[in-house]
Amino acid sequence: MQEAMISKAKALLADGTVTRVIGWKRGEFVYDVTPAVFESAQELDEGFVYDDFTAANVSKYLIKESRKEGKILCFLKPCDTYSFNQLIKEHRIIRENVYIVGIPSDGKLDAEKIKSKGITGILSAQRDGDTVKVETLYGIETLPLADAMLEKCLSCKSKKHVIYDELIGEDGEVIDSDRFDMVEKLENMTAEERFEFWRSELSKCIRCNACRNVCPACSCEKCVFDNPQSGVENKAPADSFEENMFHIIRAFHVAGRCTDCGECSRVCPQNIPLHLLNRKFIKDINSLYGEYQAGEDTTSRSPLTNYDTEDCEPKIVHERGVE
Amino acid sequence: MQVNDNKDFQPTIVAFCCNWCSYAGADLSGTNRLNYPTNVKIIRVPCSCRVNPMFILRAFQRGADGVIICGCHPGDCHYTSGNYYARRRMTLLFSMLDYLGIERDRTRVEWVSAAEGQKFAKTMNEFTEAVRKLGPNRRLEDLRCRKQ
Amino acid sequence: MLKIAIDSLGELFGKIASAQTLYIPADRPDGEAEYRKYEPGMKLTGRLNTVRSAKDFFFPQTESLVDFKVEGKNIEVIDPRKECEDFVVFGVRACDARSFTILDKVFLADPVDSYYKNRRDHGTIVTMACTRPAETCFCGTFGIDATAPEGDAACFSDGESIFFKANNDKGQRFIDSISSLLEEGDTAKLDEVQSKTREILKKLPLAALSTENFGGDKLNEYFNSDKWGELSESCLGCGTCTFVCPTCQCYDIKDFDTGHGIKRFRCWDSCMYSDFTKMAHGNPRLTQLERFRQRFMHKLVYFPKNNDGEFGCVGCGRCLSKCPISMNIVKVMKALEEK
Amino acid sequence: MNSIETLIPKIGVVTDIRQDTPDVKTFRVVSPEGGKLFEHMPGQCAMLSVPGVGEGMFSITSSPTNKEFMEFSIKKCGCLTGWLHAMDVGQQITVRGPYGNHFPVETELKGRDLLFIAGGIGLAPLRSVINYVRDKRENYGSIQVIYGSRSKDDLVDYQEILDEWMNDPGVEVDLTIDNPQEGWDGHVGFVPNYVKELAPSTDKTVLVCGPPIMIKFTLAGLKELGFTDTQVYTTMELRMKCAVGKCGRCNIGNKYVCKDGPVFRFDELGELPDEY
Repeated sequence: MQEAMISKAKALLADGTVTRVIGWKRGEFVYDVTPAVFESAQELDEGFVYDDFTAANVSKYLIKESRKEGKILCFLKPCDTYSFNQLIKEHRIIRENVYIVGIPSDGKLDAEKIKSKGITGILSAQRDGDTVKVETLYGIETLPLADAMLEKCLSCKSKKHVIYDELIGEDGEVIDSDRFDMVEKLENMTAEERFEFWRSELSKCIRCNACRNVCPACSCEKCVFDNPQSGVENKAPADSFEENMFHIIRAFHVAGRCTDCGECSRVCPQNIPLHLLNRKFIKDINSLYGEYQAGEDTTSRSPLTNYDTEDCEPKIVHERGVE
Repeated sequence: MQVNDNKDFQPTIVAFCCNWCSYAGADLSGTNRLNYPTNVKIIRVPCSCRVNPMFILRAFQRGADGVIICGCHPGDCHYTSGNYYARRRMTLLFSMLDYLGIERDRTRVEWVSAAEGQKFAKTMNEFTEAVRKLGPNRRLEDLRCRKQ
Repeated sequence: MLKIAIDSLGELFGKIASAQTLYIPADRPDGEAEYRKYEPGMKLTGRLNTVRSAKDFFFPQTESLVDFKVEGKNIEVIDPRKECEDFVVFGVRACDARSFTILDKVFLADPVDSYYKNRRDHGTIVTMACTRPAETCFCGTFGIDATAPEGDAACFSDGESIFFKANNDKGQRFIDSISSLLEEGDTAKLDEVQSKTREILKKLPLAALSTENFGGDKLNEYFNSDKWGELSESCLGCGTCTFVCPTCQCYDIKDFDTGHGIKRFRCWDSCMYSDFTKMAHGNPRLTQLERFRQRFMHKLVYFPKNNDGEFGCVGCGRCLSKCPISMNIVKVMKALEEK
Repeated sequence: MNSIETLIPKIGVVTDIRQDTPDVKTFRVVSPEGGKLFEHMPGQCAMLSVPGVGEGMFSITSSPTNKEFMEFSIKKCGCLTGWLHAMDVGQQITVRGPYGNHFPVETELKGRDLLFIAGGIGLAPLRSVINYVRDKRENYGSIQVIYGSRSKDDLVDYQEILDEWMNDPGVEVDLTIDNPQEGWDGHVGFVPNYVKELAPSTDKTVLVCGPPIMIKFTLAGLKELGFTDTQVYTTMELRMKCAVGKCGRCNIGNKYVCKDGPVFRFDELGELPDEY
């Protein structure tokens, strides 16, 4: 796949279709790839990589990149295309300046997750069917694929590209995923248990803003939490209230726009399952206002900028589920 | 005045009232000399859809034990559709608060028209009583703001 | 050397915790480790290091500086400082132990930061030698020996026992306080473990990384390097690297109105944030390039220039594993060195 | 706790507020018991704050030789300064300091002919030095002040300049405003050009302060006249929070403006990266 992508990129650079390519660049280890812009065949040969660790969603970079001189080529995985489409819908990306090549993805690995299984000194990692073979400083370890795969890939919602100019490989289908299972599990807990669950998760927050800054839906020029005039500016979670507030408001602000790309949970240095907040909103929207997948198209009205006179009353929250 | 059944707790209630219906409803309940708890603090907003989720959280941060949003009945919005948007927003927000384990009886939306002074007083009495039963807000409070 | 059997660690922790607050690195359900206040039954983690460093005990993310009561035109200043209680941080790695040398140079320099000093005076750092360094480790680059950590007292494990060594008076007092549980032991097996660890350290992927091309004399050369654009282009401007870093110490001072007074507190801040240097009339660092450059110039050039060549990095590798886009100080050093 | 803590401020009482220009006010601050809160040297700064509003670094504009009070000339440009401008006499504020280095009035500047060049609110930090050397006249050579502003109304401390400095035989004052104005018969033009026109002697030691663009062109002008970097001092301002060289934001290269500055000689600045 990597070779096919490099030759595609070289061809598009050579015939002048694009002037730049955004992709991923090799790092020091097997897993530390960095999103990067390549401008020549030589740069592509030196550093371009597409492998089991190129999980980063490059859509958000295109807000800035599509405003630069010349057209840029981007390689988008199926989940990335939803983010891209949503950004088109929100008029954040200039579509004419981007050439999209859709690429398949069969799930990405998560070095942090491998490490959390007690594996240290990772030198290489190879997928082999349902297992991953990890070569370390201390010998070879084998672990089940599910123990090494990113959470967001384990509950993949779609292998289908919703926007592209060209595809490498076959397009996939929307998957009937089990992504709401954990949300449901939480809903079935008692309020007390839910409170304990979220306190123990959100109290880990160090307010590094990685979730916000990586989120393709968080593209405000100035975040309310960075604005001293907003009255809610806070740089650090000085009280448990502020931990709650930041994550509630952030999830609410992307509700109806979040494509469930899972980047927030991927980048969280404290492994807070932030996607469970977003998925709660998605699940509620689906069940209360009809199925809706953000980023699927560029024209429909999002559920929170829309209404129906027959909508349910807020007291539905009081009437259903576990107290 | 509300009956104090051996519990000293007097909850602080913040009521966001739409200028056109509910605020007038509150006014009417006052001119009709109907009683509702004095610790219901009314904040007048131009429309129920003016209520940002942040307002509700901040009310809890600053000492509210319950937050109620009152607006025109669906279909009667002064701005045609504001309360329809508010309805969706508040449904999702309350659902999220519930998901985080915040007691669901601390939040409520009620549609109160300018003519429903009676309903306003009744709603406030009921809501205050529900919140009183829950006790002080501890799950969504800011310890720094707690009165010493 | 005095030692205790690993099986008896619970007893040891119980004894320490009976006299003062004890924090040990323990496992979290998500497989990461974090420092936790010791409670009976708690086990030492198997992970090499914690997500948040030991810096947090001495320079917490938020802390109250001063309180005010305002009445009309009058202000009352309330000093909230209290003498800190004694505490022990156990199991600190060599890299984090060195971070205190760096933090001390900032906070204990004139004028002394009394908040930090208070905790330093009352905290005992007990380090633990590494036996299984990770691929992200590069403490050797900064002259740190992971097999012989600094700190007030150091511990060494040979797989069966933990050996203790005092590095200063405070460390000796700590060892004396637990000596009833310790016994004299033979270090033959420990020596073997240590030499094996040293062999691994030599083979680490980043073992060849050196600071020889860095330091105060590179100020203008590196500041004006054309590499910064490429290095910073995908930086998200988040604060992950800063907040997991054991040596980052920049902070912000903020006021919070509680409704019955004003609390002035300080909290960690990040030079990666867009408003870090913003003032009423403008911002000298308008782009992420400048902010990104500041962080690495500070660690590799400015800090050594002001502190006799001491670098502002200890090679703990946290930013290498935690950066959302995997851009880090190692990549920066390698890129700047390229001619 | 008995260690000295500089992050905990003292209370200051504002005893006088003077409207200097439409957007500059000068505040007189004393301790609640009367008298100065602390001693300082010319060019040093203090952190003023209103709890709940903010804290900011301001240069102390009164001379250290003034034993009764301190003064701060503050331009309204943000949240805190807006609040200060709106307050009344008798208001308490918090003050901590003094911070930073100072103009070398007791060393390098001693015995020298001094040339002060200021633009707009840039006179504020220099006023402290000017009054200091006027009070210790015997220690210094000639004193020349070149000061310019947008208009006559924007000249800070204009009354003091007219009443005291211009009547002081030992001080030469040259004023200029950017554009012609009714009731102004003095010089019209930008400060850098006026400096070139006046062509002061290159024996003088120069202290310059003003907007960055003015400093830039003034320095270029001084070089044309034959001045060198080592003869020229300026005072800087960047975002500051702690004022004790620890919070890490006011650095230019390895120097912290709050601790190593705010006063820099131009040859020192030349060695630092251009990030201010």
